[in-house]
Amino acid sequence: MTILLFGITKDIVGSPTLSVPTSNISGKKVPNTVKELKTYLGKNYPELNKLSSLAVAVNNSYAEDDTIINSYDEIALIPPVSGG
Amino acid sequence: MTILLFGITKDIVGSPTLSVPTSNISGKKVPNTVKELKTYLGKNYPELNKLSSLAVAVNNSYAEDDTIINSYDEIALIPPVSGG
Amino acid sequence: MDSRYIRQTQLKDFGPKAQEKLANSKVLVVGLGGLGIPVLQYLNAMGVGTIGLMDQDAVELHNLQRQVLYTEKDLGRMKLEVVHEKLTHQNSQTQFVLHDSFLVKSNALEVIKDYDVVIDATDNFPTRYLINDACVVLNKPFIYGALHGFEGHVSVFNYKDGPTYRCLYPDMPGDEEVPNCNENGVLGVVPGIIGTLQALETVKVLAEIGDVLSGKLLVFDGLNHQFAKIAFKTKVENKAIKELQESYDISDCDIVPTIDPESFLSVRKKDGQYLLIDVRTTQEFEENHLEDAINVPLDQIDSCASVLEKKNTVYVICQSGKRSKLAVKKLQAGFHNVSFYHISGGMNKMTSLCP
Amino acid sequence: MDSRYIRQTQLKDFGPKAQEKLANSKVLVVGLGGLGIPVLQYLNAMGVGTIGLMDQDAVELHNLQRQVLYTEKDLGRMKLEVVHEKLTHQNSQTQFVLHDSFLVKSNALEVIKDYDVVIDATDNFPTRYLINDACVVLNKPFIYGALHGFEGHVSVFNYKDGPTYRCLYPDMPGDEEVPNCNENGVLGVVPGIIGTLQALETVKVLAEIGDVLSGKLLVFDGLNHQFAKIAFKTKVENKAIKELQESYDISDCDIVPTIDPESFLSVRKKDGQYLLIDVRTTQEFEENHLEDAINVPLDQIDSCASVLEKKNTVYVICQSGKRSKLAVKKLQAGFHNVSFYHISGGMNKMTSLCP
Repeated sequence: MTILLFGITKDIVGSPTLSVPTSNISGKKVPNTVKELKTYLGKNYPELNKLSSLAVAVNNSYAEDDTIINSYDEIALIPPVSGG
Repeated sequence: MTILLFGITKDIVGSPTLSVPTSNISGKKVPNTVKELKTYLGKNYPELNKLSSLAVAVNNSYAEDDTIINSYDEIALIPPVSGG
Repeated sequence: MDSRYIRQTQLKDFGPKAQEKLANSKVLVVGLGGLGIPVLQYLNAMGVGTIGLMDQDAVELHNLQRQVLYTEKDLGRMKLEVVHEKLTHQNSQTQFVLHDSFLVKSNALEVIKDYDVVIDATDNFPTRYLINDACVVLNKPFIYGALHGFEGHVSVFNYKDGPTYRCLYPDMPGDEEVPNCNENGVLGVVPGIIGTLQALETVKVLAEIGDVLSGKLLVFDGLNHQFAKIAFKTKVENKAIKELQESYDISDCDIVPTIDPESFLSVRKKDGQYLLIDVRTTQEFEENHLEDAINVPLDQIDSCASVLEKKNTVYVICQSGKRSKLAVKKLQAGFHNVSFYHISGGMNKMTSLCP
Repeated sequence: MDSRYIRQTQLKDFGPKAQEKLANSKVLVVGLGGLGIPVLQYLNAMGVGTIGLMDQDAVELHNLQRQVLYTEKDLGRMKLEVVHEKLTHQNSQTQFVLHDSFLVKSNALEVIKDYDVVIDATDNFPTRYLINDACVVLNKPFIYGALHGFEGHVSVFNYKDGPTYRCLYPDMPGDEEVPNCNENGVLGVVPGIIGTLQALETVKVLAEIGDVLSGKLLVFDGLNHQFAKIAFKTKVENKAIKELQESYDISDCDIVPTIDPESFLSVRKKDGQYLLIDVRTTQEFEENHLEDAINVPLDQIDSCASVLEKKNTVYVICQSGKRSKLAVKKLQAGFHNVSFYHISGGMNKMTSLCP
């Protein structure tokens, strides 16, 4: 699963995209919902946990924490930006 | 098949999109290539025939006259525009 | 209809009717910076009848890289005055209303109520959330634009039954979560792209043409010319706001001793026993700073024990007053025998006092 | 590095290196109209070192609706002079090179050869094809932008091995196929959006950052905020151009009797026995016209037999000289006993003679 990163999330990860494993051969838990994805990402990039407001888009629609995600979904992290 | 129209083609047809039948129940020939589509459209909107340069995009790629088109393809007519 | 606008009145989907709607419209532009300038240049050119201008900053050298209405001669002048002068030359038919202040809780409803549409061209979260809430209370649409480096957002919020800014981002991010434009930087032309897209949506709302960008967030990434459009829905609780919040400043509830720049300047003359810490980045510090300031960037503030030795009074400054407040909170927690003050308005205010 | 550009030099993906590349770059902007203005405002703000300006038009009232650098005071002045003056005030560090002419076959190679990148900000097909061919001959990239009503195109052509304008549109459209901007109209803010996108691609090419919009045509529709990106390929034959074409004017091969505006004005004083037909649209005619002109829009020219009765000499005028040439060709075919002349340069030229 490839995740597009915008704003501060791109700066935190240091790249415009991020790959997340979608099969659990490794025995690790694979994220199945937006909430689980956030938790997964937060473990790898603790600074992401700081973001209290973070929009997650699944297939170009705003997703809630309980939205189910699949390996073929297009996912984007869109934090608020403040510049003007 | 829905065709997106841009520039002067939108003005000629008088609408931003145009529906083209994709089954031949009526007995009429259904366009299977870009060239046939152009001929089909030219019959219905003779002013389109005037356009010597007209880019046709199939699924967001520039298509040649012999490109095959299917009912599920995204097709757009993109004539040159000159304003500045 | 004026032949001045013939190139757009001759458009079938615009015509003299849309032009007349523009002429009868009242638009408020909050912020005369990177976004406000292109928004204003085009709305004024196209014939919007009444335009409200709101800002209290002066023109600084590092503004010129993206705020294209300002020239080198304008450095140090108030943006409000410069913009008013230039836009009047551009279109003498426009009525301008000048608001010589920032948008704050105490003036927001009073100012906004007279306008048809508000353009959010600000550079900070507190003002964006204030604009959102005031527009919801008053039932006005507002045209949102925001920037981050090579990226930008555009959307039309609170348009008819459409969603609001809080439907996308329910709560204001904390001070430390997301950097602002001054801290993060922005490529000069990106506000031009986002601002012109805001102006287009404004015209569509006012003239009632086309599909308004409501319920969709346009996310632009200039590095790879990517335009993502994210659909999102109205949440009823966010449309039900009936009054403004207690406060739109995250830190307001904390007690942070504050001194205004004028008072600091007079204290500074009398007393040599203070320490002045500038918590901006090294780059910002190199650009300009007060001569008696030492630079300890905010992210290194925890390690500044050495410089505090034997000082009773420490003043902290940054660009706008936001980071200095944060720094004082942190310092207070670590050094209980020292009096810390944050200088409100920061270098922005300071340079307008002594340019 | 100058602190003026700190907001972009502090960006990790830009930095002082990219700024220095901009400072050492030479850019030619062909056309100081709707597209050229935003391109120039931002390239000049961002610190492009050398900027070439090329245009020979004067500022007219109907330009102000979208060409936001011009004020009411500038009406009648040459665009080249006004732009040079204002951009110098904006950034005194920029070197400006003034080209007081239109881009034509005889000067194209000589002018373009000194620049790193050309911005196509013109409003007609002949110049677009000329820019394309000259850039291919000289191996220069060029940044294309074009408009139609609420729509616009952006692409970077001839960038490294990438495709050219002719890979998208092999041959120049005929005079009657596609209307130009003057005939068709354009919403004021759309050139702002397209021009700022052109400026962004220019910066990316010069500073060597991000993904350049090469091999892709961005098609923008402002009415429904749609951004389509169409991929297209290089055709080798279009990269193999080694010299310019014989002519870039579709009508050059036809013999159309032509009179220049100065000569027409002196003929007009002496001789009252002529007929003057203005073939622009009714709207354009209402905006301004010569007092002795009668209006027969080009699309009704076939039905104008009645007005031609007993006239020996007929002059035809339009805005730029393009439609009048077409009209004369048509009239010649129908009325063999009348002498027809098209007035070169049209009302554009005429109003600069007697403003």
